[in-house]
Amino acid sequence: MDYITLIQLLDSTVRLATPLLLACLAGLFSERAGVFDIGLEGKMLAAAFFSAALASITGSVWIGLAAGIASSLALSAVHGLASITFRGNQLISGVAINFLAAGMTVLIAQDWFAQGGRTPSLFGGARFEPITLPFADAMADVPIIGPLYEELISGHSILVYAAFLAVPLTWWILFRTRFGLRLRAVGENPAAVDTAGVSVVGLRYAAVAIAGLLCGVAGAYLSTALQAGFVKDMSAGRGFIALAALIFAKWRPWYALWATLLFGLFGALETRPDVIQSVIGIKVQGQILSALPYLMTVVILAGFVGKAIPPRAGGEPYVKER
Amino acid sequence: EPALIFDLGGKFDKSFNEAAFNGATRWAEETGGKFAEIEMQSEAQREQALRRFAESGANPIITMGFAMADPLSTVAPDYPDTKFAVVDVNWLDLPNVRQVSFAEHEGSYLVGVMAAMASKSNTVGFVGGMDVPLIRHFGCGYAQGVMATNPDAKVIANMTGTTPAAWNDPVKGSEITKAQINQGADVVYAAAGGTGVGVLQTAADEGILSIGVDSNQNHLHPGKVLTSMLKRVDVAVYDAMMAGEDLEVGEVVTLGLAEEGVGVAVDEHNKDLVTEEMQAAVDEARQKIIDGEIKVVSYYENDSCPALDF
Amino acid sequence: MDVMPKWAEVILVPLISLLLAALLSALVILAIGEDPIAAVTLMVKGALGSTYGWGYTLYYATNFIFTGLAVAVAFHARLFNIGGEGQAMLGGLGVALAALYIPWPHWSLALIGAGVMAGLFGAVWAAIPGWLQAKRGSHVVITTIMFNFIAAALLNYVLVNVMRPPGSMDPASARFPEAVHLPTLHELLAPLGIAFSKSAPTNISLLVAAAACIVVWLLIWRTRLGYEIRAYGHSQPAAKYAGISPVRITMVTMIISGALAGLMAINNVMGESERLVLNATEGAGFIGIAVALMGRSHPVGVFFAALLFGFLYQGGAELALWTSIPRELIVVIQALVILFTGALDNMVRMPLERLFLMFRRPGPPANSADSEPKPGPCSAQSESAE
Amino acid sequence: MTDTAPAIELKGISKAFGPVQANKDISIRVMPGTIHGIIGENGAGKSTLMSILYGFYKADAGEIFISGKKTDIPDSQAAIAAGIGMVFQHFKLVENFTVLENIILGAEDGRLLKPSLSKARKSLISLAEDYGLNVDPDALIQDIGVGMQQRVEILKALYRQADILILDEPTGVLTPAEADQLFRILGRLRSEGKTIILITHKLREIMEITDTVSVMRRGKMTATVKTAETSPPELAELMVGRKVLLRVNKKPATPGDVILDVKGLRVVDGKGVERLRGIDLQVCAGEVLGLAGVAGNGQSELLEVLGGYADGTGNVTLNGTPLDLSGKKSDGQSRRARGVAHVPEDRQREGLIMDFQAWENNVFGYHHDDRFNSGLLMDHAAIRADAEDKMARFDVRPPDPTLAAKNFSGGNQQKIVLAREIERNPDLLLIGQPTRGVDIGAIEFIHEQIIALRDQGKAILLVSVELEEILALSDRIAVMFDGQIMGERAADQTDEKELGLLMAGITDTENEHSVAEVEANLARAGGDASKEV
Ligand SMILES: Nc1ncnc2c1ncn2[C@@H]1O[C@H](COP(=O)(O)OP(=O)(O)OP(=O)(O)O)[C@@H](O)[C@H]1O
Ligand SMILES: Nc1ncnc2c1ncn2[C@@H]1O[C@H](COP(=O)(O)OP(=O)(O)OP(=O)(O)O)[C@@H](O)[C@H]1O
Ligand SMILES: [Mg+2]
Ligand SMILES: [Mg+2]
Repeated sequence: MDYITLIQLLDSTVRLATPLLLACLAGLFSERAGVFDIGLEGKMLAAAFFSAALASITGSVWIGLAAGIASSLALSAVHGLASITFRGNQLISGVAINFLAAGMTVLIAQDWFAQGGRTPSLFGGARFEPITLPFADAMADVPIIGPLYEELISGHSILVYAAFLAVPLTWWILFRTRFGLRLRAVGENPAAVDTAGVSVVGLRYAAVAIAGLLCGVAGAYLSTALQAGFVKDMSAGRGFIALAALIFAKWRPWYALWATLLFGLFGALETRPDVIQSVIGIKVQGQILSALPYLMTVVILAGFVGKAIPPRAGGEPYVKER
Repeated sequence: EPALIFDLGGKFDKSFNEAAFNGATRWAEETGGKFAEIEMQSEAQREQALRRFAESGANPIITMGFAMADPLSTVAPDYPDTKFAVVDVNWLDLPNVRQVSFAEHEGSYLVGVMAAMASKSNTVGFVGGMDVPLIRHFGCGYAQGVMATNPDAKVIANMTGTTPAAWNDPVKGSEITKAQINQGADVVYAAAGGTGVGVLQTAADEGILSIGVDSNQNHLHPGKVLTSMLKRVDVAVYDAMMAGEDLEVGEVVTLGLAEEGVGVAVDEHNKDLVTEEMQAAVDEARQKIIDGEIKVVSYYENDSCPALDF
Repeated sequence: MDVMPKWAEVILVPLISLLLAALLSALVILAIGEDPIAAVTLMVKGALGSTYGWGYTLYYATNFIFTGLAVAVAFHARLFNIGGEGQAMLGGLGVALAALYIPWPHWSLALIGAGVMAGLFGAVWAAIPGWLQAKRGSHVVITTIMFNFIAAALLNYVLVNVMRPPGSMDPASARFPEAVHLPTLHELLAPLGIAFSKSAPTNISLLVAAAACIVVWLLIWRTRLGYEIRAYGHSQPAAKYAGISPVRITMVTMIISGALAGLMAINNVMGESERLVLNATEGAGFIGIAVALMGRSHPVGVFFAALLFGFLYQGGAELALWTSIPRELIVVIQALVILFTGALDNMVRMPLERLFLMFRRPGPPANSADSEPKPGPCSAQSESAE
Repeated sequence: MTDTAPAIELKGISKAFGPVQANKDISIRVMPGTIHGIIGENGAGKSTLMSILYGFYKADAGEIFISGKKTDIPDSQAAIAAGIGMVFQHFKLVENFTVLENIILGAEDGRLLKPSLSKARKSLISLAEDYGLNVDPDALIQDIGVGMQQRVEILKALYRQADILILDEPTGVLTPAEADQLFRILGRLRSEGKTIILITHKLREIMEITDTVSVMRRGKMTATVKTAETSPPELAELMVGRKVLLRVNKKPATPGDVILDVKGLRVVDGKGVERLRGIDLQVCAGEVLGLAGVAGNGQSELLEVLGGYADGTGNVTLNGTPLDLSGKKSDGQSRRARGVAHVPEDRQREGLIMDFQAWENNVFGYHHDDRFNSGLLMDHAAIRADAEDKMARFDVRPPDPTLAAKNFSGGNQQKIVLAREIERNPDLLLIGQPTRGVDIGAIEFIHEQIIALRDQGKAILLVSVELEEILALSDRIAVMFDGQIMGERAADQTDEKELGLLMAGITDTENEHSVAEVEANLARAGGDASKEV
């Protein structure tokens, strides 16, 4: 495998990892605050639809993004209502949200656009275009770092950069701010937060809302940056992979980055059987190739990652009096 | 009143089922008639839908997809007075069923010829949806067309996945396309349902040519879609509905190039891409296939492809 | 401490929740310009109005009972088995191998043989994640998700490259021989003089599913193993104190869970399609999660939740047949049912409890000492399995 | 004092949890600068009342006056604003946070943590100096002992400048030395004019430090008296509603054969730290060996390895036959088969499945016994009958076997465990913290049962952090420090002072030792006691 292939592979990795990363960080906020969220998939899907739909109608991708985030937030509110206010089962609520998004997006798409659950294709300002970073063209010919900069670092949509910046930001919020301290505390021992005079409900809603925001961006990225429009079920299980990455990352922001990049790399490798063949020397059969990312995950999980301890109050509604 | 049963992809899959829907709609518009329809949600519904429509007196009942063969062979004998038509099936032996199949490999061969001629890099791509024999069948014809035109060409083939999600993952389709571009491909042929949307989009974005499938998809990215491999399911459905209760059953119809059941789409969106030379080569190949001078091998013949290794 | 009588908890709360879900669904139907009353009538008539409708409702329910039980058993040990889908796929493979390659003299023997194979294959597919969790600490949630994908790839490989009859377009196995045909409800009930629709796919697997409910109930609440599973699920330190081996419980529970999911294949593969097709499970493994959660991990609850989902599937099919309502509406209705009966049930329960309390207050002031007895074993915990 | 307004006045407080009336029309006045004790049986409503004052629960009815002013306390924030601080019975700390983080949680100075942390660090140092409350600000809560954790809770309240401090059963988890120090601090705070409410089950503490005391029973306030004008027997009677024996009545022991013989027992924990560093001890039939020590010095590990659920190395024999210390034959069930019964230190975590009903808990660990099974299935009728019988004999209240364990009060939960283990007629009973958090009435009963078992000729190994309890029940006393036995004394030839020094790792008990020296030693032992009960 030559250098440029490696760069291309990593470039693909970055694109594939971005929605996973955003969804994973979404899950991180929510679960760190003690609210499990298997509805990442549904929120991402809803956002993918609404951002494409509004971008298509208004011609502005930014309005689309806002709409995507709003729809994801609305589903977050449902999750919050069920799991925080009414202390319902967080897993069921997540399952319901996934179904709701899967059905609703197509239903509304059909009602609005009559294109069989799709949005029209997006053009021009209705899409996030790749950004060419300064000097990218000039640097392209510089050996080693030229291609690295031009191919891998430059040329992504703004949401990719936002997603990667979200990692240090998440870390900073969680570990360097008052809000982060409280948020982590509420996921570990809500009673401690409550008796310290801080609202458990408020914190958990805030966390769930941040999760909604990030899932909204993830969905918008799928349909308005990676793609130019919505296709039904286009999240294609990425919410679940993000969840797996979250556990893999032991609920930590930097680990989340590495975990999602790893998943992204597996996904990228799947599209390059020639690379795999050149590395291991034999042609990998098609179905094995499809299963490869998942097999690798299991192997790595079993081989190198110790026990992941979730936030202690995770999944449990905070009940003071029964 | 005729009835139409779509396959699991749903009637708006932008290809196979949608073509059927378009045919039926055309019939309805032209005749003012109405037709019953259902999109499959589960395997068990296949037989259910057949029976329910048969019992309700629908005639003919047109069904889409090879997966209907099995249910049809149990249901059709129970309703000898009802006429059925099934698309993509040709191996049943039932007196009240009309079986229509398409020579997709022949149509794919032709787009392969065009791809090979349009390619400057001598590398072309194929993106399949879920890894099933039908899709390999498409890819196999394509590869044969490419290799026959340019023996030095390389065909890169990828499948999107092994679950039904592979039909609706444009993001992955897009990524596969980019991977193929990185390997030098400058024409890609997508036979991947909703995933193909991502393939065509990325090809257009990256400035290479793409080839659509089933319906005419040239208009999706005018000037950037080289052509589409047409599979005239719409015509088959339209004809069946037109025939109505007079539908000729008990026969197996294979619609190939000769019958114009498959073909390549040339219209105002891609006419600038199709050179005269290309057109001539396509016409020649078509004629040779019709005449039997060129034999395009079907993947089904011995579950393997002479030009491509899956 | 129960505020409400048991009947209110078991019947009233779900009923009101269901009504709320129905109400919201009606609004959705209205919003897309259709008539909700007609739609509901169609669904009810289509799913429950004939033996034909029942036949399909029960067929789907049978699938969901198996996968629901699978998830429920694992929940009792606090294991969240999301892998029902993959385990059921593997079960299908087991059934197909048994049905195709062994010459069975009679369907009853074939049922036993195929059932064993289905259970075995499903069990193996669950045992690996179980083992990884017990021994390597790999989270069972991730590994079972991964195993779903791996199962799909494996099945794809087997059907496309190995089991597909040569020349067939369909990535499916050959049809099973006539000898392994399972009697349908029609054939079972005919000798009793009961006319049941001939064309519905419900078959003897329904009885197996019902029996599985009873067996699971016995297992969980009547056997030592079940006692240990529940103890482990409620408190791992306590289980350790009592000498209950975590490794053993994790493995055994996952094996039982996987076997139950695998068993689903005798219904859909052996009973209905009589051959193995790709995607034979159609998400029943995931519905099983909702069924188990809604059924509060109790076999009786699972049974009724499975029926409810069977009704939604069949009613939805009828809706799709006779109206132009998109099939996704059914998905939305399912979502609302899951949401209201499963996650928002407290929205109904809390005001109801207050209502019941109002009628109770005038009684003698109670202390913890004279509180109500807890309900029976049915009140097992189901929440939060992770 | 009549002219000043009471620091706290509650009027007509009522609170119901569902059908349970936890507080009924409670009124109470606490004057500023005093320590007010509250006693009452388990479940009497003490914690509930204080939680209402702290805004954790909302009262159904009633009013709260702080310094004479009517104050609404809808949440803890309001309580903190009103100058109230509370140390809960079950600490409200975030286990994987540092001490400092726990202290500033909810009382941060700005949006960013850094300034808050450095400010808190400074004031922590000065608070520590002022009150002798030394803690390592950077230690994780899960790594420090309960005593330390309690200091953190007190510091939390002081950091928030509380004038009113509520302590709910603060001494339940402390050693005598720690308790003494706590009381010194409370005295200091009182002298500074702060008001303190102290909930405890220990009458000695009430008598020692409080100015006034209130007694609660079944959700009602039954009496409030000046401490100086009452006596322990009177308080006990007010509490339980009958006369209580405050001493353990026992005959001298008549020890028989050696039942348990432990030689060179070592245990290494998951982190590779050696928790038991060569333990030698013997327990004979018909005697109680008391094991004293500060929590975290290896007693828990000793019980666990003897109970079969931790691995160890060494030579242990039971009735002369070796006991496996690791492997297949070393688990709870094989121990029980060998006649070892075990009342674990933490009944809620280990001894019971809180969501199981009492009858199910009644066979926990013995569920493989033939008499509880018929064939493949468990014999529920037999188990229930057995449970009813045990509950009647151990006076578990309410005697309802279908009630979930979590719905019994602490004392009654303990009786359920005790009944299960004692009624097995074991050769050896391992028993940890038998009366932690249990009220006087129940303590009396539990002590009687232990002595009765001894008198039947059984061997009993008792672990308790209550020196008083150790002294009252044991025939011989061994003291553990840092994974070793520091010394052994006959119960009637030693006293709290001598044992206290041994517990601090000081063997030459003849000489005088400075408080600082003892504290330093204790801190060392407590510091690496990451494992707490
Ligand atoms: N959060 C709660 N939800 C429901 N009921 C509760 C709750 N907390 C306490 N109770 C009930 O209120 C009663 C009073 O409990 P409380 O904890 O105040 O007693 P206590 O006097 O502190 O007992 P202890 O000595 O065991 O600490 C109990 O009998 C219990 O049934
Ligand atoms: N959230 C709750 N819901 C129901 N009952 C509760 C709750 N919290 C406490 N109780 C009950 O209140 C009573 C006393 O409560 P509390 O928690 O103060 O004591 P405990 O922890 O059970 O016992 P101990 O005081 O011995 O530690 C017990 O019956 C307990 O089961
Ligand atoms: Mg209390
Ligand atoms: Mg208590």
